[in-house]
Amino acid sequence: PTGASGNDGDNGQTIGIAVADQKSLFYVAAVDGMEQAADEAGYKLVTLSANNNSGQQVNQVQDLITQQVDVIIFIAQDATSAAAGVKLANDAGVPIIAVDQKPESGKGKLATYIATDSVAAAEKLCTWMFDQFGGAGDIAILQGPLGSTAELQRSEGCANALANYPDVNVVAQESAGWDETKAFTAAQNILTANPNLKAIFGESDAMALGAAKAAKQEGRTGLFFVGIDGFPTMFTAVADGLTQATMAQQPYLMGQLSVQDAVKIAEGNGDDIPELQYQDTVLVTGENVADNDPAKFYGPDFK
Amino acid sequence: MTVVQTLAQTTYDGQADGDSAGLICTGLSKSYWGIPVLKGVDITLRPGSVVGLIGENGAGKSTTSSIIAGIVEANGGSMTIDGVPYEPARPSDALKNGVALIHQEIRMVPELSVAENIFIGRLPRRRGLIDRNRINDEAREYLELVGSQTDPRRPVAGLSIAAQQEIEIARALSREPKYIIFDEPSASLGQSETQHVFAQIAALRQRGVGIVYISHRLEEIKEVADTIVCLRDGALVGNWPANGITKDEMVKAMVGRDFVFSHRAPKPATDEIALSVTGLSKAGVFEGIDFDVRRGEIFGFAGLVGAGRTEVVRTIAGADQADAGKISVRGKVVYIKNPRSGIDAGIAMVPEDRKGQGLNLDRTGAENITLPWEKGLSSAGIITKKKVTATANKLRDFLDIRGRLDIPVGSLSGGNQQKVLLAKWLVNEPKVLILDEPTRGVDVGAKMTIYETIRALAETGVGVIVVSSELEEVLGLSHRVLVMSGGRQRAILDRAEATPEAVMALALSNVPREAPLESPIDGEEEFRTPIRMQEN
Amino acid sequence: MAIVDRNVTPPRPDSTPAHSEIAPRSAASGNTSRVRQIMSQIPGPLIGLIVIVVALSFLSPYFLTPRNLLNILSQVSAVGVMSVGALLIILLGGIDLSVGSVLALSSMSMAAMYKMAGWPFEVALVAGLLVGALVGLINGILTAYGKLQPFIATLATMSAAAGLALFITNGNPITGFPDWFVAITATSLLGIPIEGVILVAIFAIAAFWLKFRPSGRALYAIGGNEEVARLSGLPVRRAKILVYTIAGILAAVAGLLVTSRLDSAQPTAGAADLLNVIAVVVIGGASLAGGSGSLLGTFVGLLIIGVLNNGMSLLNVSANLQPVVIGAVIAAAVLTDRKSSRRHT
Amino acid sequence: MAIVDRNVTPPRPDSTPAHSEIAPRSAASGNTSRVRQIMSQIPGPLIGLIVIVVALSFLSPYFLTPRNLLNILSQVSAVGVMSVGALLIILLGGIDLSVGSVLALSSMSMAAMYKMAGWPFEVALVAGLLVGALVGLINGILTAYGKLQPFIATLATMSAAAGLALFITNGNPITGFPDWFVAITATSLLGIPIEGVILVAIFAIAAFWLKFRPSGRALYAIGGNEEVARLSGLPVRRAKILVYTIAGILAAVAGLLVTSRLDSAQPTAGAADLLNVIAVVVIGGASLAGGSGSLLGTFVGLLIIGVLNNGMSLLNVSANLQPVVIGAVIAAAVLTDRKSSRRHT
Ligand SMILES: Nc1ncnc2c1ncn2[C@@H]1O[C@H](COP(=O)(O)OP(=O)(O)OP(=O)(O)O)[C@@H](O)[C@H]1O
Ligand SMILES: Nc1ncnc2c1ncn2[C@@H]1O[C@H](COP(=O)(O)OP(=O)(O)OP(=O)(O)O)[C@@H](O)[C@H]1O
Ligand SMILES: [Mg+2]
Ligand SMILES: [Mg+2]
Repeated sequence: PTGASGNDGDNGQTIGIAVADQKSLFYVAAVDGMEQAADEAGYKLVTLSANNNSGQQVNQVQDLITQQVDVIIFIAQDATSAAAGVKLANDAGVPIIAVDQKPESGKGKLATYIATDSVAAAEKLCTWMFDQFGGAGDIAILQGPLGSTAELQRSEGCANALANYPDVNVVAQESAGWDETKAFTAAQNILTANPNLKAIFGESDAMALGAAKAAKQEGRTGLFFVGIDGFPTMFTAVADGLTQATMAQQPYLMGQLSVQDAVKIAEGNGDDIPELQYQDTVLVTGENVADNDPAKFYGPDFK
Repeated sequence: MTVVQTLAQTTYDGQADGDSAGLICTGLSKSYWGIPVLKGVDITLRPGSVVGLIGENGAGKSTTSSIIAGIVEANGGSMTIDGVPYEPARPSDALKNGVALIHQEIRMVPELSVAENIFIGRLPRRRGLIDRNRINDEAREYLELVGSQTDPRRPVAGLSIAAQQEIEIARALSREPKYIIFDEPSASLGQSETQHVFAQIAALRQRGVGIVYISHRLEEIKEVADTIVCLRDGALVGNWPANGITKDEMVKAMVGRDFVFSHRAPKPATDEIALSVTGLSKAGVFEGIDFDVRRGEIFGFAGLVGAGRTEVVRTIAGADQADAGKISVRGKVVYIKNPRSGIDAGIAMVPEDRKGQGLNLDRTGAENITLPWEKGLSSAGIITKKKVTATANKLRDFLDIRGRLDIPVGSLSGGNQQKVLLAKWLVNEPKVLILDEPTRGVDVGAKMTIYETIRALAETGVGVIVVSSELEEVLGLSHRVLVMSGGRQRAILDRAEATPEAVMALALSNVPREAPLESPIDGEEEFRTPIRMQEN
Repeated sequence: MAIVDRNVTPPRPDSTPAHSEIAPRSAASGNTSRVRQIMSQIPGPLIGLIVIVVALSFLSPYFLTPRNLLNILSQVSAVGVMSVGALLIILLGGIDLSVGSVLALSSMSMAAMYKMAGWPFEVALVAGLLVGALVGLINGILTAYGKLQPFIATLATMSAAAGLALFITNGNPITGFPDWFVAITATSLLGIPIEGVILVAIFAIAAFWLKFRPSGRALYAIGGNEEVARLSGLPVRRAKILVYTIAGILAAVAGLLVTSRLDSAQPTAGAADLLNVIAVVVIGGASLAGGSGSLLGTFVGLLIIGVLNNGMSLLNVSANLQPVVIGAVIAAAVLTDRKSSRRHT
Repeated sequence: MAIVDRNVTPPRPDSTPAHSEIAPRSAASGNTSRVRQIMSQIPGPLIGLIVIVVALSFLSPYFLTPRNLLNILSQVSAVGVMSVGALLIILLGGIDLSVGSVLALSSMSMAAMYKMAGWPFEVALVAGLLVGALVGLINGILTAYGKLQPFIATLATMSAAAGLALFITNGNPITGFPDWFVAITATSLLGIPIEGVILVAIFAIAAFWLKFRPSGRALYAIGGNEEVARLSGLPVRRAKILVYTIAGILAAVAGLLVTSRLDSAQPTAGAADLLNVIAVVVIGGASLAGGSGSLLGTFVGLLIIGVLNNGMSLLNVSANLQPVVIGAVIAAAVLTDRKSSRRHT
C-alpha cells in the first residue's frame, strides 16, 4: 500500500470507492452497506460516482490514487472501465476490490471480486417463468441500455434458458434502458403487436414494473412479468400480483462485505480472502414474498 | 474656420425667443470609449417645422437622433418637450412621448408580415385578439402614404431594400408621432419614393408634427427643411433658415473649408471591350439583357426601384444564377457559377445592401477589406495581421476612410462603412467593377472621393458599372446609361442623349410584363432576402 | 391629428404612371402569394409523416388500429407537452436543456412533499408545478438579465436540477399516489385518453396565443430580430422570462403525467427526453436561430417521432438497428421538407 | 496589381485639413484600444477558471500536485480533442450532435476490422479514422447541400452511428490491442502524458489554422455572415464539408484515445460526452450563433470542466450534489465573463 494518508478518518485509514452512479438503487444500496461497515470499522470513505460515464470513472480512479487511499473498492460502469481502472490501481500499487463488475480474466490483479452471478440469475429466472406457462409460447424481453454489461449478461442468461425451451419464442426484444417510463411505452407497443404474448422478461425490476403497468392499463391479464433486482417496490408489486417474480440481489450485503475485506487488507490480514465471492440471488415469487424482508437485500434505508 | 464662425454668428437662433414649445435639446454630448462624438449639441424642434440636419459621415447625426429617440443615452445635456423635462431611458419612453425615429439602418423582422412589422410592439386587438383585418387595412393605408404598393400580408423576407425602407417609414407614421426623425430615409429610395416622402412630410408639418430630416442630399434638405443645422465632428457649427443659405455654404460648413464640386466629364473610353453581356435572362426577374462595357468606360444603370437592375448585376457577378445568356470579360467567355468564379474572372461587385451582403459588422474594417483576398495576401499560406492591417491602411488612405479599421466595422458611421465596402473590392484591381448604389449614405465630400475614385479607376482601364437610384449621380458619371423598367432593358443612351427627362420617360415606359416579377420562390434557385441572407 | 386622414391625402407627385405599371404585377403576384401562403400553412414535414404512416399501415396490421393510435397519443404526451415549451423558447432564439431535469425535479418535489413532508396532495401538486416554474424563472433571469447564452444558463440548471432530484431521496423512487391522480392517465374522455386531451389542449391554447394574442406574436418578433423588437418597445426581457417560466411549468406538467402513469415519481425520469424534445421542434420546421416555427409543425414533428418509435416496436426491428432507421428516416423526412430546407442554414 | 500601389490617386478635393483634424483623436484612442485589445485576448472565462483553481488549491492538498495536474490533462483529452472540432463547427454557426456516436462507431469499426476481419492493426486504425471522416462528410453534405439544419442532420447521424456501433458486435466490447497502441495513453513524453501532448498539439494546429491560414479565418467570416462570405468569393459549402469532416476525424481520434486508455473498444463510449463537448466550447465564450469564439477560450472552458470534475472527486462531494455544484459554478464562472455576456444575448 502507498503509505498512510494524512486523513481525518477515525484511525487515519481511508477506503476509496469508485461507483458507476448513485441513482441506481443497486449502487445506492451497495454504498449504503459500505458506509455501514466503514462506520463500524472506523474507516473513512471517499465515494466517487461516475454518472454512468466510463471514461469519467477511470478518471475518478486516478483521482482516488492521487488522494492516496489505502484500498479501492470499485463498482465499475462496465467491464472495460473495470479493466482500465484496475490497471491504474495495480500500477500505483493500491489494492483494489471489484464489486459487481470485473475486468476480463487475465487483466489486472484483484484483491477479491464480489458479485452476483448475473448470467445464472437470469437463467434461473427465465427458466422459472417458462415453466409457469407450460414451456411454450411467445415472450418479449426488455433490455437494459444496449452494450451495458448487466444487459449483456442478463440477455445471455435468458438465452441460455431459451436454449432448453425450443417452444418459447422471443417475438419482441427492445431496449428500455432500465427506465420504467420507456418500458411502459415499449410494452404498450409490444402488447399491441403480439396479442398472444405470454410473458415479458424485464432485465430490471423497473422495466418489469413499467411493462406490468402497461398491461394493466391495456386490460391484459394472465401475463407474466418478471424482473431482476429485488427492489422493495417490486416486492410490493409481487405481493399485489402486479408482477410475478423478481430475482433479488444483495447489494447491501455486498457493500458490507467489500468494506470488511478492505479493512482486512488495510490491516494486513487480507491473505485469506477468497478470490471470487459470488453472492446468492433469491427468487422472490408470490409464494415466498411474505417470507422475505426487502431490507435484507437493500438495507434498512429502503422502505 | 473663420468662414464657419461667421456663418454661425449670422444664424437665426431658434431659442432666442425663449419659447419652450417643442422638443428642445440643450448641450447633448456623448462619448464612445472615452472619445467624444457629440460635444454639446443644441437643437430646437418646433411643432410644425422641419429641421434639416447635415454633416459629414461620422459627424454625429445618427448619434444625436439616437439620443433623442431614447436608443442611446447621452453623457450630458438635457431635453425638454413643451418645457417638460424629457429623459427617455429606452426606445419605448420616446415612443410614449410621441417621438419616433426612422432609423438609418433598416430594421425588420423578416419572418413577420409587412403589417406586423409596421405594428410591431402594439398590435391592435379586438376582444383581446390581434385584429388582423384592421392591421392589414391600416398598414395598407400607411404604406400608400409613402407610395408603397407592397402587400401588407406578405412576409418582409424577400423585399427589396427600398420596399423595406418604405415600411420603416410607414411604421414610424403609424405611431402617429408628434416628432419624427428621418435618418437618411432617401438613401435607399428612388426619386419617386422620395417625392412621396416629401409630400408626406409636408402633410405632417401642416398638422404640427415636428420633424428632423437627415440627409446627404443637400438639394433635398433645402427642399424640405425650414431650418438647417450642421454638425461637424460632434459640434454644432451652423444653424440657418433653409432659404437663407446656399448649397455651397452648407458644404463649406460641413467640411470646414472651401469645397469645390468637380463636375468634370469622364475621359473618353477605349475601344477594347471589358465586359460583354448577351441575352442574359432569368425567368420571372429579367430578360434579354444585352450590352457591352468598354475598358475605361463608366456604364450606368438607371431605372425605378424594382426595375431589376440589382438582379442583373448580381447575376453578372455570380451572386445569382442566370437561366440564359453569355458573359465575356475582355473578350474571353467566362462561365460564372458563383461569386468566386466572378471574382476570378475579374468582376468585383459592391452590393447595395451593406449590412446583409457587404460587410460583416462584427468584424474589424481591416478584416472585412481583405476578406476576399486573403489567399493572395498570404505568403507560404500564412496571412498575418500585419499584412491585413497594412493592406487596409493603404486603402484607408486611398479612400480617406475616417475611423479606425481595427474595431468592428459596425461602429463606424454609415458613410465610412460604405467606404470600407468599396475598399474591399479595390484591394485587387478588377477588370470589371460593379457598384450598386455606391454612394448610399455617403456625405458630399466622400461622394466626391468615390466619384473621383470611380473615374480614376475607369481611366486605368477598368470597366465600371454604376447602378444608382440617384439620377444625377448616374448621369453625371456615366459615358452611357442603360435604362431598365419592369425587368427589361429599354434603351442604352449616350451621355449626350441621357437627359433626366429622356431617362425618366424610358424608366416609366409602360410595357406590361408578362411574368410576375417576384423571384421564383418555388424554383430551384434560392431567393435573396436582403436582411438576412441565407446559404447558397 | 391622425396621420392617415382620408380628407387630407397628401398630393402624390406625378408618380402615378410608375405605380400603375407596378399594379398588374402585384396583382399577379397576389395570386401566387395566396397559393404560397396556403402552402406555407402546411407544415413541411407533413409529407414525411404521411409517407411514414402509409408505409407502417402496410407493414403492420396493428398500426392503424384505433387502439394503437390512441396509444401513440398517450406515448407522446409527456414529450409533447415539453415540446410546446421548447418551441416557445426556440422561437425566441433560445434553447432549454433543463426540461428533462425539471420534469424529474418537480415530480420528485411533489412526491416528497406529499409522502415525506405529509402535505395534502393538492398542495404538493401545486408546489411541484411551482418548482418547475421556479427553475424556468431562473433560466429566464439568467438569460434575460444575466445575459448568459441560453445554452449555458439551462445547462447549469439542468445539471443542478438533475442533482437535486436525485438528492431528495438519494435515488429512490417514491410511489403511492391518490387514486384520482393515477386515474388521470388511465381514463378516457370520449374514448381519448385524458393525457392525450391535455396534450392537445395545451397545443391548442399555445397555438392560439402565438397566432392571435399580441404577446404571443411578439415572440416571433423578438426571435426574428431582437433589436427591432426592443426598439419597437416590446418588453423583450419580460417575454423571455415569461417563456422560460412557461416552459418550466410545462415540464412540470409532463412530470405529473409521467408520475401519474407509473404511479411513481422517479428521479431519473425525463433524462432521456431532452434530445427528443428539441428534435420534435426542429423536425417540425422551427429554426434554432429563432423567429420561425409553428405549433402545427411541432405537432407533426412529435407525431413523426412517436409514430416511428411505435412502428419500430410493432415491427420488432432489431434494437441495435432502431436508431439507424430512426436517423435515416429523420434525415429523409426533413429532406423532403423543401420549404424549411430552403429557409435555414 | 493592387490599385493602391499604382499612382492612381484620385484627386481628392483637398482633404488634408480634415485629416489633421481627426489625427489627435485616433492617437488618443490608440492607447485605450491597445489595452482593450490585450484584454480582449484574454478569454473571458479565464477569471472563472483562476478562481476555481485558487479555491481548489486551498480546499484540497492534492489538487495542486504535478501528478494531479497531469491527470487532469489526460482526463480531459478525449473531450478536448472533440471540442476542437465542435468549436470549428460552432464558428460556422453549426452544431454537431454526432461526436459521441462517431467516437464509438469509429472505435468499434477499427476494433472489428482488426479483431474480427483480421486486418493489420495499422490499416484498421486508419480505417477507423476514415469511418469518422465519413460520418463527418455525411454531416457536411447534408448540411451544405441537403440544406438541413445542422441540428437535424447531425441528430440523424448521431442516431445512426450509435446504432451501428452497437450492431457490429451486438453491444459487446472488443478488447486486446497491440501493446504500442495501449502504451500511447500510458506513456509520458518529458513527464507529460502522450494524450496530453496530442491534445495540446491538436489545439495548437487548429489555432494556427484559424489565425493564420485564409481557409481557417474564413470560418469566422462564414459564421458571422454567410452571404457576405459567399459574395466575397469564399467557398461556403466546401468550408462546411471540410469542417464537419475534420470534426468527424477528431471524434475518431478521441475514440482512439479512449480505446487505448481502456484497451477496449466500447459501443457506448462517448455517449455521455456530447453535452460536455458543447458546454466546453460555449463556456469558452463561443456563440452558438456562429462567427465568434476562440480555441484559447475553448481550452479554458475545457479546463474549467476538467478541473471542476477533478476537484469534486478530490473533495469527496456527495455524488448527487456534484451536478448541483457544477451547475452553479458554470453559471457563476460565465456570469463573471463580462465580455462574452456583453456580446451575446
Ligand atoms: N456604438 C458605437 N461605438 C463606438 N463608436 C461609435 C458607435 N456609434 C457611433 N460611433 C462613432 O460616433 C461617431 C458619430 O457617428 P454617427 O453614426 O452619429 O455619424 P453620422 O453623422 O450619422 O454619420 P453618417 O452620415 O455616416 O451616418 C462616429 O465616429 C462613429 O464611429
Ligand atoms: N427575393 C425576392 N423575393 C421576391 N421579390 C424580390 C426578391 N428580390 C427582389 N425582389 C423584387 O424584385 C424586384 C426587382 O428587384 P431589384 O432589387 O433587382 O430592383 P432594382 O432595380 O435593383 O431596384 P433597387 O433600386 O431597389 O435596387 C423588386 O420589386 C423586388 O422587390
Ligand atoms: Mg448616420
Ligand atoms: Mg437595386
